Amino acid sequence: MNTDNQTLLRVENLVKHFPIYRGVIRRKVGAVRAVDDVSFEIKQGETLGLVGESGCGKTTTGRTILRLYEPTSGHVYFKGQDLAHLKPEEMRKARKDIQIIFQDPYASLNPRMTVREIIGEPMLAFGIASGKEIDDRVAELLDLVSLDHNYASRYPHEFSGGQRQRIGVARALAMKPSFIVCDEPISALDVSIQAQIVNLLEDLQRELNLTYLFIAHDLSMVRHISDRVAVMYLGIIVELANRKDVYVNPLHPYTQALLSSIPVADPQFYEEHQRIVLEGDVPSPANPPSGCRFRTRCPIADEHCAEVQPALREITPGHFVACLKVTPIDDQEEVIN
Amino acid sequence: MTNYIIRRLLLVPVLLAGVTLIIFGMLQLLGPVERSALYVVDFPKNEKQIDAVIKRYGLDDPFFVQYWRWLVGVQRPDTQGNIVRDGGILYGDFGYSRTASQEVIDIIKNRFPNTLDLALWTIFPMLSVGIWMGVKAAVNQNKFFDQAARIYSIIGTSFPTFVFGLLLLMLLYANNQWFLPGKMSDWVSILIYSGEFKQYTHLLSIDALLNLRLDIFWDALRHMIMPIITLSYISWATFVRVTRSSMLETLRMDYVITARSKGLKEADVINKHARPNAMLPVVTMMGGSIVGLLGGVVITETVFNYPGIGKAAADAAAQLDVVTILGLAIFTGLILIISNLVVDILYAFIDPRVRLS
Amino acid sequence: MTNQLLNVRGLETQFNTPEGIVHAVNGVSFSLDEGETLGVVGESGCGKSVTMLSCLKLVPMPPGKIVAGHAFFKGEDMLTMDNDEIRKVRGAQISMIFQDPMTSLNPVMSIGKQMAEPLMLHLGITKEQARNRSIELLEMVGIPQAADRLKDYPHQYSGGMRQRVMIAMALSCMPQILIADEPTTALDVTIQAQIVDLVKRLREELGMAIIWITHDLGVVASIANRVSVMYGGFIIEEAPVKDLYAEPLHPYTIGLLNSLPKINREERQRLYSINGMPPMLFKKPKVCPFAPRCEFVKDHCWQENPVLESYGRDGHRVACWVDVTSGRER
Amino acid sequence: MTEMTTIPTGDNLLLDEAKSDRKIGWLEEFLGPDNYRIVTGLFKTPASIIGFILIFIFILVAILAPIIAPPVGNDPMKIPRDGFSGEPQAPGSPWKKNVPEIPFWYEPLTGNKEWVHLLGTAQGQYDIFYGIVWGTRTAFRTGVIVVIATVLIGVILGSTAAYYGGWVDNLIMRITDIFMTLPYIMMALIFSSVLTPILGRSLLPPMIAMITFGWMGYARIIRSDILSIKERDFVLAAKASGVRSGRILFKHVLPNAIFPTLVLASLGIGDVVLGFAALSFLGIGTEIGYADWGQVLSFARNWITSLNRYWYIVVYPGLTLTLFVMGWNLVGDAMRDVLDPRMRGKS
Repeated sequence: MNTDNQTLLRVENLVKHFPIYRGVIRRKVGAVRAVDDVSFEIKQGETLGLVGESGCGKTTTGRTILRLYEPTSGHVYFKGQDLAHLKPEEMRKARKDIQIIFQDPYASLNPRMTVREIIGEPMLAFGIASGKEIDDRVAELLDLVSLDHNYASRYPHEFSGGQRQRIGVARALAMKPSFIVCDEPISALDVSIQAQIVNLLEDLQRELNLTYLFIAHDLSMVRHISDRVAVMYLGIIVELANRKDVYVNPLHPYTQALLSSIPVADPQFYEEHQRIVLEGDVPSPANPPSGCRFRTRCPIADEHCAEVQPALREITPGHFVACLKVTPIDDQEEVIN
Repeated sequence: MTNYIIRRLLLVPVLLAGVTLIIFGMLQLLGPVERSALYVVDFPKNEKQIDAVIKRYGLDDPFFVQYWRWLVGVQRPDTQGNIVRDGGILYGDFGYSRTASQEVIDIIKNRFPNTLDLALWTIFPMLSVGIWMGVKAAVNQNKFFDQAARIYSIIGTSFPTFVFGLLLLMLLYANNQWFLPGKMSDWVSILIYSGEFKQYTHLLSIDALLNLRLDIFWDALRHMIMPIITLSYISWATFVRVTRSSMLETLRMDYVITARSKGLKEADVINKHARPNAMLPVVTMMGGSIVGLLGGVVITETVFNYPGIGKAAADAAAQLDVVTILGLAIFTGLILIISNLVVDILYAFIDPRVRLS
Repeated sequence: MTNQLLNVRGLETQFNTPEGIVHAVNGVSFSLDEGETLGVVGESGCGKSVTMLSCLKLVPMPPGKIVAGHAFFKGEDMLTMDNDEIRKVRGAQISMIFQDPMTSLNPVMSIGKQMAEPLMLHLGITKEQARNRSIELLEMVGIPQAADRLKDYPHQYSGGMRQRVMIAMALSCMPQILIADEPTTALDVTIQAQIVDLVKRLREELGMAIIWITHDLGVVASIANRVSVMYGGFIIEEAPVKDLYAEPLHPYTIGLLNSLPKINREERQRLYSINGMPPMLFKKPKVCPFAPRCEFVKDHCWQENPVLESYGRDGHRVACWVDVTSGRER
Repeated sequence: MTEMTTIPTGDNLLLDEAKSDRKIGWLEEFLGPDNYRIVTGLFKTPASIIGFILIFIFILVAILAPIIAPPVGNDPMKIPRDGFSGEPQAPGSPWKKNVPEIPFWYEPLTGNKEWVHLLGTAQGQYDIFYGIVWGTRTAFRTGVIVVIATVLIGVILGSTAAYYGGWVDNLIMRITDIFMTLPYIMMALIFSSVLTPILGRSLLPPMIAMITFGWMGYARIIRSDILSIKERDFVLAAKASGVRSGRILFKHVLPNAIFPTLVLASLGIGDVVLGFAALSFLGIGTEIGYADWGQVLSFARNWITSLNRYWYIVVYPGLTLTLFVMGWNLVGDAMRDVLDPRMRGKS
């Protein structure tokens, strides 16, 4: 899908900490380190999949990029602007081009507004259309997401989950953005509806030349839709590579275990494969382990892993891994010698 | 939990300061002559005396200066040259009640035990019966008991206490003198004045039991039963409603189904699993209902002519004796701050999520 | 039929809602043999959970109501049992675990107490014995320092650990059937894998039969011997697990399987998707409930609701008027 | 496993057909689906319908007061007196002095030409019937004004606290806590007795006092509603769409948060009237002889030993007050059921 190799979005050292207030006078005693120094870039027209378990910071990453949460530090360069440091009004204007689709189609639509108002609101906000124009554009958008445009005067509660998610997509498309954060857009939907939405997103990407950050915990769906995939664990990216590299040749032990845990709809598979089952739970992001954050569950960790926090390094071209045990081929030789 | 309790304790001075500020703010609406009752017994009669009082007690000083003086009082040498203190609510001097011709603190000392006597007999039936009815109504949702409880709770919350009290008086006193208004019969008060009757707690009903005088206990009860019913029915009504809705919500919870799936008896499912959880919101409401109770005594004691602090407040208010009534209010506020603290700490003990945090 | 544990016939359950009666289960029949694991698959609202809750009379009544049917457990109809009789079955012979381990444990009761309840009730043992047994059970499901953790409350456990507690509690009286109602849906994939492995291991050790309710065709493939697919309050297909995945016969099952992205497939391909939405069952369907979404739909499908009949290989039953291989009516 | 997931959701052809038949009326259009459900839910139970009927009757009485009980003298709010004797008179006893104009409905209905004290007189020969009829106006006047004022204060403070958060929130909520520590009736009593010498005996002191100590509940509700709405995804979605924060507040947050408060508040009139009557009963408020239910009831305080004879001083005004409060409570109870969060989303 990479028609253009230009970088559209570059995230540099993004950090988002949520302070924890405890004690008698509610002073700050620490922070949930939801996103802890994350860097990646997304090229024009591609889809970057962001996967990880709940609490790994993937949703926070998406929302911090959009400044729905104020970043603690770091930069988000989008078309040359650093979104993280824009003034509020500049940021508001920048939202024209960068949009989000939410996970819960029930919570993300204002129950007191009609479909027309919901989808038309961004146009009103930017004052680019009025009255009849908005109606026409809403109808056009509804057609685009395969909803009957006669539905425009209805309220969200009259729709099913899948239909509501289509309304959410239409709202995101209203200002013709070039970049959309898809924040677990299918995980609240039934299996038979998920495919409809994924197909819709793919069709739209092709027709409108969109760029996606696709956040999900469903690894097989991410594999299906993404060009490149980033795997997050406890607020950091542990592996980032082409879809194929991640799924066929995963290098980080966490990625390997995660892939191995995916349920496969094929009983034959389970007779032929032995799964890697990780022990224990994900530690609290308020108090992550020292050194490598994965070491407490890692099958190959040693003492060294507790001391050094591994950086995300390029192992083979385009394949980044944050693990002390995985070293680039050149370095490996040095280690052996 | 230590943190929680410390936080809760730290709130006490804040509440105290707030309550005293509100009340002192009201006091400031009065003229200096009325306010002088905070410090002196005698009513200043002429201009000269008024000016002297204003000067001595700084009744025209800035607000916070006066507030501080109100809290700690005024030190002055008396005729013998000893240093004495006038006023100062922190020292328990709430001022002088000119309508009752005694110190406000003495009114409290005399009357509060009577109110407490009433309140104790009200709170325990209120909690047990109200909660029992609410749980039973929820378990039998939409059946007869539930409908009856709901109708009761609507009528209960709609019936004004003073109308209810007057009706009780009409039926149980004016008609046949089964129960009596007031505090005690004359022969009991004579007995108390004679000193034959030992007052251990100053709560008449309890003292009667401690003296093993069932006749006096019965007399106390005859006087208290109508106010108790009047104070109770409205709190029952609210407790039934809150317990019922909390219980209904709890009965829909997954862990109730888990409990059933373990094969527990329905009674155990309700008593061991649903009810303890349903009690959490009820406990949070308890603090509020104690506030309501102490408000309720103002009316109830007035209706039944029962000499507690509620009646004292109502009498003072009717005669516009503001210093007295504000002194009583400070005291009531103090009681409520303490009882709310107790309820909050109790809550921490019931809910492990708070206790173990 | 000697080793048949559970035999459900013609079960129908309805819910009274403000909008009208919802026909959640519309005549479901299935059976479960000793030691067997039956997977029940379907989307939300297809009636899979209600079916199992109905068998144990755990559907909240009202608003729920079991209208018809039988649920024979070792020959005895549980639906006609009185409360005391069915209580002896629940927890002791058939036990359940639920989707959300946070809400299915009592938040104000310690884990130890909750564990001890069924033990003392069904096995009639003392508090001390129950405590020791609870420790054994918690160790069996892999909870470290089990003895110390008995006095803890559910909020002090992680999600995966809570589900382990639920499993330990469900298996405490050595039931013959464990009904697992979406037990891994609320969990992360790595934890899900742990739980599935745990249940598999316990199945080997204890030999109980399992009914595993889920919407995830992948999880079922990893654990079930036999699978029932539900739609609109009916079982529409039932087959041994390999047959179902290799040779699905109902258009809905085929659609579901095709709409999943294939993890092992190299090239990117457009996903198959089923049109429309699952039905809202305000009326009991008179015709095939899947007909409005079906690609293979024929006139007959709009006239009559097909019954579940054997077709193809042994034990493969399907409720469809159309032979999907030929595209013609049966 | 939650109960909701077991009930089918989604729609199919069958449902679609059902839906398209359903026209969205102007009321639903105007109120929005959630509020429309609340309003229609109110008219579904027999209890709330009885409540509405009671309220409606009282409104009629208040409007038609001059026809039901024609006033004597210049000030209709002054209860006409039949002499000055202390002893109350039983219902049906004839008017002797200052007989008012006889209303047109009286003779056809009773066949009686002589105007009597329909519900008797209280101490001082104040006519109870007149007091009850005109007292309805007092009840509505105080109830409406106090409710509007308390809601206004509560909403302003509560939404300020929720909107700004931080120390502003902390300050406002601590003040609310302090006000809630004190018993409402006692503080209203105190404050009105402080105000009475300043403002004179009228409706004003108790009303100001009740407003001062009555806003806390609304402030808390609106604050928590706003806080929960603020967290909802659709507010984030609006922000992400570039909607200005003012519009987010007024179009997304407030409309979804404020409606329950407003409805509950309008039903608070019953409680206000109850409190007001209690203050009157305790001798605070209007001058003696003002048409006000609590005032009429307070006459009974002097006759408790002979209430068996003078029952009508208690029963008639007491019943009136109770029915008035019950009307609002019946509707309020239905309201609470409809507003119950468990019912939300079950549209």
